[in-house]
Amino acid sequence: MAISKTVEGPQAGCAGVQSGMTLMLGGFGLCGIPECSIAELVKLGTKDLTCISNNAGVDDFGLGLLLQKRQIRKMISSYVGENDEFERQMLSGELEVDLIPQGSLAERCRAGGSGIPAFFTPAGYGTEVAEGKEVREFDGKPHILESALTADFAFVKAWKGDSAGNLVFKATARNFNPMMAMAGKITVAEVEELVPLGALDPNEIHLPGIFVQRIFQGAHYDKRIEQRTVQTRETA
Amino acid sequence: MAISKTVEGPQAGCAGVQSGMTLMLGGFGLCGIPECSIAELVKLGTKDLTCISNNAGVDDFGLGLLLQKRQIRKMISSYVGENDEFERQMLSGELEVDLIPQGSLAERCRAGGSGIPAFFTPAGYGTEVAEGKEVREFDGKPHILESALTADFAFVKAWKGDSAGNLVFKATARNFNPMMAMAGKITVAEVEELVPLGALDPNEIHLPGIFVQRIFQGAHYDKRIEQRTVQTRETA
Amino acid sequence: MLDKNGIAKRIAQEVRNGWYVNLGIGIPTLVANFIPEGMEVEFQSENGILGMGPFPMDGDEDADLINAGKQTITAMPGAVYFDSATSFAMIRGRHVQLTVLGAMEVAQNGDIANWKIPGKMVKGMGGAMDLVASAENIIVAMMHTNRAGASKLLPSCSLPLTGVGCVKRVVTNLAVMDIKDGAFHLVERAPGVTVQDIAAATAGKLVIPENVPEMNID
Amino acid sequence: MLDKNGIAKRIAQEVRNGWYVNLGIGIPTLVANFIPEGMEVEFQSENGILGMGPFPMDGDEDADLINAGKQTITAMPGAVYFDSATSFAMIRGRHVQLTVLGAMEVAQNGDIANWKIPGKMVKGMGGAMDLVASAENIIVAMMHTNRAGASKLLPSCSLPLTGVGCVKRVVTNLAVMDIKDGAFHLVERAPGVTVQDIAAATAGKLVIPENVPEMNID
Repeated sequence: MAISKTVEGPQAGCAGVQSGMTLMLGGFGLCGIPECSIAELVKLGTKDLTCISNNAGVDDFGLGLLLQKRQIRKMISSYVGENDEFERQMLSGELEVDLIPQGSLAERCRAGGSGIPAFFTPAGYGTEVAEGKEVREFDGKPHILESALTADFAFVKAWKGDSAGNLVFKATARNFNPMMAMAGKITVAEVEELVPLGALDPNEIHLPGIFVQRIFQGAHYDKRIEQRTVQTRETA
Repeated sequence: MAISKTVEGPQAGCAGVQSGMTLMLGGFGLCGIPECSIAELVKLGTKDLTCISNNAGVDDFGLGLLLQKRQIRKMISSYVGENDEFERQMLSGELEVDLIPQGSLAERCRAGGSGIPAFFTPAGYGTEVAEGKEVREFDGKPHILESALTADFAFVKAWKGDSAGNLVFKATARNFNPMMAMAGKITVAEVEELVPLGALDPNEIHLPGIFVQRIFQGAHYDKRIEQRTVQTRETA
Repeated sequence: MLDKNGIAKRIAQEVRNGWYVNLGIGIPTLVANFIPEGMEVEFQSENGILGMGPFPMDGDEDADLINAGKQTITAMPGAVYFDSATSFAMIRGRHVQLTVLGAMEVAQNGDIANWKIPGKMVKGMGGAMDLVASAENIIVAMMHTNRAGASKLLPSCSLPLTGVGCVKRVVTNLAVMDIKDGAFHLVERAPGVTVQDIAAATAGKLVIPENVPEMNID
Repeated sequence: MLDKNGIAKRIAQEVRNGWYVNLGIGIPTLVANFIPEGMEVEFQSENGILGMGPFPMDGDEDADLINAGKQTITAMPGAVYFDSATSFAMIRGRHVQLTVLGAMEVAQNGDIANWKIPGKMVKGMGGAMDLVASAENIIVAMMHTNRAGASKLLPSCSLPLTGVGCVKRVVTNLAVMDIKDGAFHLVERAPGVTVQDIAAATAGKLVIPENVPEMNID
C-alpha cells in the first residue's frame, strides 16, 4: 500500500525547520519556486539559514522575502542578480555568498541525493571556483573534484502530485526541483494540484515519491514573470 | 526547426559499425532490448566487439545471438546468467568478461554521457571490484573511484519516438536505455512507434532527442518473457 | 525449524510502516506476501519500479513490466517507473529503508558473500554490491547451513565478498541473530529449535543471552 | 562597423545544419533571428528546454516557460523539457555543438572573463563556466572595445577568469578573429572597417594575413 505523505498545508510542511539549518529551494529565477513554503518560512522567522538555490529571488518575491527579514546567513547560488537588498547585505558583510557554476550546483545536488560524495567536472578549472579543490587530468583535460550537497530540508514546487509524493512538473518550472528533492533529508513538495492516488500515469512521473517526505496543495500561486517578453500581435 | 534523425531501418541504423568497436545495448534481461539492431548486427557479422549491456541475453535471443556467432570478444555486464553458450565461451577463455555492480554500471554510463570522467561510490568497496581502484573516505565511509563509460555506438529501444529523436519508454523497459543513449558517440534508437513531430508532449519525454543520432521504427518485436509468473484466475 | 515461508514471515515483522523495501531473489521475494493489510510499505525493484504489486493474472502479463528477477509483475496504485541510474540513486542515496537478500556466507563482522564461487560459473553481482554498500538496514534471509550441512555463519567469509561489515541482522530457518561487536547475537529461536541446535550450526562467534525467546510468527 | 544585429547575423553564418546551439544573454540571443528558414537547428536553454521558439504572442506568455535569461518564450514542435542536471549533462557531455556568449575580456590564449569585476557587485557565473569548460565550439560575441574605449582583446585577462584556453572564435563589431597559437588571427573585417582600425583596437597579439576579406552579411 502506497506510503502517504500528505500534510495539511505549509505550516505542517515546514514543521521542524530551525534556525541555523541548511535549506534547498527549487526554482530558476521566479519560475517553479516553492512560493507557499517561502511565505511560511517568513512567518516562522527562523534565522541564520543557509539557503541553496540557483537564484536569490527579487526584492519583494521569492527568497528576497527571507532576505528582507534577514533570515538568511549564507546563500549558495549560481546567479544572484536582480535583488538590491541582497547586494546591500552582501556588501555590508551581513550575508555570506558562495557562488557555484550552475551545472556543478545541479550535479552536486543530484550527487547528494544519490550517495555519490564527489565527482570530477571540467567546469571552473583555472578559475576562483577551483581554489582549494583537487585537480586531475582525464584524457589530457584538467577537471576539478566537486563534492555532494545535501540539506536538512528541501522545498520544491511541482505542478501535480499524489499522496505518495510522486511529482509532475510543468515546462521549465522543473529546473532544480527534482535534484533538490533528492538531496533533502526532509523534502517538502508543494503542488498546484494534489491528485488522487493512481491518477498519475506511473510512466509519466518526473520525480518518484520516494524522494518526498511531505506534500501539500498550495492555496494560491502568484507565479510572477521576471522578464515578460512578447511579440505584439500586429507585428507578428 | 527540429533536427531530423530518422533513418530507413536497422540497416541504416547500424551503418558504420565495425569489428573491434565498443557497443552499448540497452535492456534488462530481455526487457527493452534493441531486438532489430541486434538482428542486424548478426547479419553484419562484425567481430571482436566489446558489448556493454547489463545482461547477455539467453542462448537463442538478445545478445545470445551475437555470442552464438562468436562476434563478441568482451562483455561488460552486471549479471550474465541464463546463457549456456556464454558460459562455454567464458570458461574456454574465448570470451573476456568484466563484471560491474549494476548501480555502478548505470552511473558510469550516465557519467560517460554527462562529461563526468569519474565519481566516488561505496559499491564494491572491500571486494574484487575495488582492486586497483582509488579508495577514499567520505564521512568516515570508504568509497571507490569509478570511471565513465562511453561507446562507439549505443543501441537503445523505446516505445515511442519522433524524428527529433525524443523517446518515451514503457514501464520497466526503460532501465538502462536512457543512460546508454547518453553515452553513445552514435546512438541508434529503435522504437515500436515512430510518431509525427509534435505528437509527443514535450513535458512527457523520457530522453531528449539531443542524445540520439538515428531513429527507426522496428518492423516487428518478439518481446520475449524470461520468467512468466502469473496467478491463475481460479486461485486468485 | 522454519521453512522458506516461515523465514519470510519472520522478516515481514521487521518491516515498519512508511518504509521502502528492496527484496532480493528467492526467500526475500516471499516477504511481500506477509506484509499486514493496510500497512504503508512500497517495494522497489532495482530494474526500475517502485510500488511493485503481485504477479499478474494469467493472460495479463506484460513483457515490459518485470522485476529484477525478470518475473512478470504488476504495479500498485501510486507506482512509478524510472531508469536504472535513478533506481540506484534511490539505493545508494539511502532512500530505501530496508534491503532483504540471500547469502552464501555471512561473517561475524557483518561481511557478506553471495555472488561468486571460485571455480564455478560466475553469473555476476547484479545490484547486490550497490545494495549492501548503501542500505541502512540489511537483513540476510538464508538457511543456517548449506546443503553439505556446513554453517553459513562464519568467523570470516571464505568466498569472495559482496560487501564488508554491512549485515545487521540474519534470519535463518533456525534463528534471528543480530551482528554487532564482531559476533552473532542470538535474538530468537525458531519454533522447536534449541539454543544448542543453533550453537551447533553456527561456526562464527555466537553470543547467547540468558533468555532467548521463541519466535512468534502466527 | 557592425551593430549588435550585425554581429548576430555574422555569427548565424557559423551555425551548421544539425547543430544544437546554446545562446547566452544579450547579443547571442539575437543569433536565433538570423538562422535561415528550413535549417535544422535547435536552441538549448540551460534552465531546461531544447527546441526553444520565439517570444510568445502578447497574452500567451506562461510563467512556467522561460529561457535562461528569465524571458518568456515558446516551444517549437519536437521540443522537450528537462531538469537542470540533465541540461548540464548535455552541455558537459558535449552534446551541444555550439555555445555563443558575451565577454568582458578575451585573451590571446583563449581565456575568457565574463562574470566578475572585483570591487563591483558580483552576480554570479550562472551556467557560463560549465558552458565554456565543455563546448567544442565557443564563439564570443562582443564589442571590440569597452565603453571607455579600451580593447577587450588582450594579451591576458585582467579580470577573474570564467574559463581557460577555451575560446576559438571572436566576432565583434569590427572583425572576425580566430584564436590559435597564442594569438588573435584576423579572418574578416566588418564592412567599412580597415585592418588598421582593427589593429588599433586590439591590445593582444594580432596576426594579419595578406588578404583580409570584408564580411558578407546580406
